[in-house]
Amino acid sequence: MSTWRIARLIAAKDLRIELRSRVVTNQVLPFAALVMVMFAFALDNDNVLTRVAPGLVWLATLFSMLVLVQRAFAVENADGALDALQVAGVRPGGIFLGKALALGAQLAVLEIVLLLMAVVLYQAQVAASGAILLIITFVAATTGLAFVGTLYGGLAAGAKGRETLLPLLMLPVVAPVLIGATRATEAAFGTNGATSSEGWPWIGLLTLFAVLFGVGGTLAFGSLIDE
Amino acid sequence: MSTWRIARLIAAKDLRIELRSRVVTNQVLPFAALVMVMFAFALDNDNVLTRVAPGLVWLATLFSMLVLVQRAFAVENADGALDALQVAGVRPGGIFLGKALALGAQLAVLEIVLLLMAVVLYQAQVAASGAILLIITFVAATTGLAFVGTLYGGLAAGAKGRETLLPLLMLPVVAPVLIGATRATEAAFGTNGATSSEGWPWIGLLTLFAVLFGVGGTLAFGSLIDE
Amino acid sequence: MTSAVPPTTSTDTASPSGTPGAVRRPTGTRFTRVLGVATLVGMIWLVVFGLFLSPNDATQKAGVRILYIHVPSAWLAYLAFGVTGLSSLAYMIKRTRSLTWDRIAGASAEVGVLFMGITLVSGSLWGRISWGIFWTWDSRLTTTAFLFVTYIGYLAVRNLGGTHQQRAKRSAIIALLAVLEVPLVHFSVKWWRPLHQNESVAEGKLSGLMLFSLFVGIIAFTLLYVWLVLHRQRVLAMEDALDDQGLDVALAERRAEGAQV
Amino acid sequence: MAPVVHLEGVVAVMGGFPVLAGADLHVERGEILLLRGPNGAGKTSLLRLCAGLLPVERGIAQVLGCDIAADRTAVRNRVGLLGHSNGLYADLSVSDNVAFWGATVGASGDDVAASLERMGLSGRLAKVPISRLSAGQRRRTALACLVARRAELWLLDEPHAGLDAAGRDDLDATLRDASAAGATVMVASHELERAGALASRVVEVVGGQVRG
Amino acid sequence: MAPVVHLEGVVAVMGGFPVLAGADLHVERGEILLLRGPNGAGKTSLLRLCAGLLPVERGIAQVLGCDIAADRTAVRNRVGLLGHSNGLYADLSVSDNVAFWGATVGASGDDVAASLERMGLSGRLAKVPISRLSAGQRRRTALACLVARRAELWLLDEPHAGLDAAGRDDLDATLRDASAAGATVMVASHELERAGALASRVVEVVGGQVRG
Ligand code: HEM
Ligand SMILES: Nc1ncnc2c1ncn2[C@@H]1O[C@H](COP(=O)(O)OP(=O)(O)OP(=O)(O)O)[C@@H](O)[C@H]1O
Ligand SMILES: Nc1ncnc2c1ncn2[C@@H]1O[C@H](COP(=O)(O)OP(=O)(O)OP(=O)(O)O)[C@@H](O)[C@H]1O
Ligand SMILES: [Mg+2]
Ligand SMILES: [Mg+2]
Repeated sequence: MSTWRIARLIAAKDLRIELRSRVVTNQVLPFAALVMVMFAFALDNDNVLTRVAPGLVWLATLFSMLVLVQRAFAVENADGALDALQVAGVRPGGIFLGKALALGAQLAVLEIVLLLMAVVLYQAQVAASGAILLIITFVAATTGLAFVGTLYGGLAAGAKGRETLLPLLMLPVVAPVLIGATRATEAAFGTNGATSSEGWPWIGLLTLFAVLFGVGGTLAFGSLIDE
Repeated sequence: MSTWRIARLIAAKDLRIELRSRVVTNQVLPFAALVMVMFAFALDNDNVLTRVAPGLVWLATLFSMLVLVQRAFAVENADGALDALQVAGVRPGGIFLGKALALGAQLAVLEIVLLLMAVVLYQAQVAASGAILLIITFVAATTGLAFVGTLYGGLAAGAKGRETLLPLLMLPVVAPVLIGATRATEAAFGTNGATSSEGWPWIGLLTLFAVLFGVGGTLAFGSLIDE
Repeated sequence: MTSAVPPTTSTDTASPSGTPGAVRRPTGTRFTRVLGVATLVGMIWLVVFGLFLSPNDATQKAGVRILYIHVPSAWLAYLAFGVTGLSSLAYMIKRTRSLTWDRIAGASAEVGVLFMGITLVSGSLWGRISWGIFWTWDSRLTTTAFLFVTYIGYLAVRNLGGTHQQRAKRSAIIALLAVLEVPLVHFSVKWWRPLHQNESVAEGKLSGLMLFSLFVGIIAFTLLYVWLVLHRQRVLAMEDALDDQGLDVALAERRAEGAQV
Repeated sequence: MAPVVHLEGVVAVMGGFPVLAGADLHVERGEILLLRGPNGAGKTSLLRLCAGLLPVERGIAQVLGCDIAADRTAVRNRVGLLGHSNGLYADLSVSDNVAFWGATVGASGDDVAASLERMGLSGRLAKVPISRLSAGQRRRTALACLVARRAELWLLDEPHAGLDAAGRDDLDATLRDASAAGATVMVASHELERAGALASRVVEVVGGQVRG
Repeated sequence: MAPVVHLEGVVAVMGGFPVLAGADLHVERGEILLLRGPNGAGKTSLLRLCAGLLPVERGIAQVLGCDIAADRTAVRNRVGLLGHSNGLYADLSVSDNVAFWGATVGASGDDVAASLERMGLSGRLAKVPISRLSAGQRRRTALACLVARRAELWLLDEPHAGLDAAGRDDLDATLRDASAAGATVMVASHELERAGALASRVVEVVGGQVRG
């Protein structure tokens, strides 16, 4: 079966599981929202907030993402489904793309919510010119994150004590995304007088990152997951 | 068997598991460290950092704590040990105290590391007078967090999609601790010209909080965990 | 043998609506209908006083009129959470244990969340008017937000499943812990350096007519609260009753399963 | 003398489904009772109910003289349950696990050593972490934990599954000794020849009800 | 014609422990082979190795003509494995699970329906999520997934455990049909009477070694 059909199959399965268990909708979203609130309160120090709003959006995304990835692979590991997938000869590339697809979809929803919150809670304003920039940033960053998340999620899935190994593996790698996305978003928001033109170089970084991990993952996933 | 002996037994067991699996030492600590660094990245914005250092220390503690609590109950749930504990007639109060004890010990280690990092990374200085204040804050806050974490960890342990229900339940409740600890720490660090005398009222809040959840948990844990 | 129902079992013998027959009954009674009318009247009064009779504020101009929703909803939310706490306590005490208390707690929490929501919205609107922003990280606003989320969490816990008894016990404990946050919100203005108004009503900073309008608001909201809780409580009772009814059907099927073999 | 287990019209519910639909059961002290029946009949549910893990929705339920319908925690610590899952800590060694579970019920060090011996785990395996054991070796460890408890009522859910020939013989001997010593044993199993030979009485569970 | 399984002095290691210590095995097409042996002998390891899940450390290992010592992924998709765990998604219904696993190997909708039928899951149960099934009902679902796959080599690890009388008969019939249709079957089991009657040949695994 073609890698792409496999990917669709896996993604559909993951999204159906979410549909049945409603874990993301009922719990991860509220969690993300809370993270924003906590940040805001912990950092509430004469108008620091608006200045760091973009950074916070992405930090919150990252933390919620950890939970998402964990969940995505807990599902595969709970009853040895990952082994079964391998025995079934499902192309690892397909598994990778499929899970990344499902993860990306969930991340997208998450980010939109967080962004709206940032606008409301932190009075972040989107400069008209920045709108396109913002959208592209989000697409690029989300793709990148979905790929990294899946890649390392799969890696941690095999290891014991995975619930804690995962963050360790992932955070350092996504740091570039964090920075890139933050700067680009700042540019879009016009934070600290950043102009949207400053944003574009970062988009480059984000895209590069996404492509890199997309290709890398599709090729390497097989040797990562099978223990 | 007396509640207290049970507590010691459970705590010893949890710490031995940690000793064998080294999950906290090898994974949670680095994670916490990473979180601090990430903050530094995301907020790297003309000397915001030193000003918000105390808040960040506590935020990082909270997020790492989520991982710790999850791990603490994953261990009990993986193979139905929680049921077995109930059938064995182990006093729920004992289970609660025991797991809180082990969690507290791990948190303490974590916080010390984070605090040192804050001093190094964010150039936070401890005012001489603040030293005692700081220590008491940490003791009070840690106790409180350990109790809350165990209480809600136990509650979420039974539920499906627990890895995500936990944060939702826990974060709003620990918010007071976050606030209290942050302000008290600010006072100790003398951040924004806060003087350590301002810190003491917060200690009161923290202690009250710890006592409340300690007593509540010991009494109510039974009905929370049994499904 | 289904009829063998010792009082110790978790089918709800305490409330009259525990019997399946109750399901066909409407949730209204004469009392609630009277109450409903009273509420309506109260609301009309509130509109009249709040929007027309009460004077503009010196600094806040017409914006002050939000006060008549904002403050009553906030205080009634407190009351609702208080009631949740008390009836949870009543459930926890063996002598008064009954699922009716649990349902009152649940209903009251639902209404409380609704009112706290109104407070948040009206507050942010007011904020936009008088501070020029929807939201700020002022201590009261934040603690209010936390309180709001806490009770959403409480409602989530109510839906964790298990028997009615388990649900009741679990949520009762959470409620007793959650209610402790209310004073935190109330005194937050004292404890932190806020932007938000602090005790202005209690210290009588309001002109006579304003104060009266506020009281009208409080009375109207109280009536609304009682009316809503009564109805929700009965609906919940019926849901529980429905579960029991469904169980009888399921039992028949389950036994039939045996017959086939 | 009061019966060890006395159920009348017991109904138990999980997720809205009546796992037990009016079970009647009467077990005397010293019996070895075999619960047989099709998949999904309610055997596991019945055992969990007797262990006080599953709340009684309706009916009369007494175990070891305690009314578990009123308070299902009352009977705990006097019963021992071996469920489908083993209740072991994967990171701890075999002996650590047995020692821990023994300690929770105040068993002596000798009891622990004896039960390890009994299940043939006293050799190299004693120091191996559970996560490195085979399925059957885990099952043996779980059994050792149970043996160390010296319960008055033993509840075993498919105890033979996964055990090798020697293990099965050890198990049967252990159960016979226990019942000879006055303990009561309830075994749910699909291996009718084997368990049938062990049991002093057989009842059939079907559709959440108990027959015979 | 090439043998289905051909192992010579195969050594496999898990966590530094030699789970297989020189296994020699030769299985022809259409055989139903029973692997017996004490707990911890290496039966599960042997099956996992044949499924390409366990790397070959030393020795010659060919399955369905592929050299799995060189590339253990080669054989995948042509073998079917039922391990100690079921590999099911707890939140999905029985039919969703079987449909998914069927689809991964391109099985038709009819195959899926047929295998559900075969394992007696086509009634009320088909729409029930796995998390609400009994142990045996889960095992049946896992078997249904396996049946839907129509593998050339069936590897089953204690397939009878947890199944009720009817389920066991269904299973045995299925395996006989499969081998009659030219598939090869390897079963690891401790239920010697039952599995013995099913098998065309029995080999004993001891201390990570096999002869036969
Ligand atoms: C989202 C924004 C706001 C929230 C969440 C909020 C929340 C609350 C709460 C919870 C109370 C009840 C306090 C107590 O008695 O314990 C309250 C009271 C009050 N609020 Fe707000 N508020 C908000 C915005 C505002 C604004 C913008 C104003 C006016 C400029 C305002 C004026 C008042 C006044 C006058 C009281 C009565 C104070 C007293 O006498 O206790 N609030 N608010
Ligand atoms: N992850 C692991 N790490 C190290 N050793 C292991 C691991 N898993 C199993 N072993 C060891 O490998 C040996 C063989 O295990 P295997 O599961 O193949 O036995 P088995 O024949 O299936 O036993 P059973 O009949 O109990 O299922 C056992 O002695 C076990 O201790
Ligand atoms: N969590 C649950 N929610 C709803 N129904 C459940 C749940 N667990 C089990 N059931 C149902 O309860 C019934 C009895 O389950 P139980 O595990 O007691 O059966 P069993 O006799 O042990 O079967 P087996 O022989 O397969 O172990 C089954 O029909 C199952 O579908
Ligand atoms: Mg069972
Ligand atoms: Mg095995």
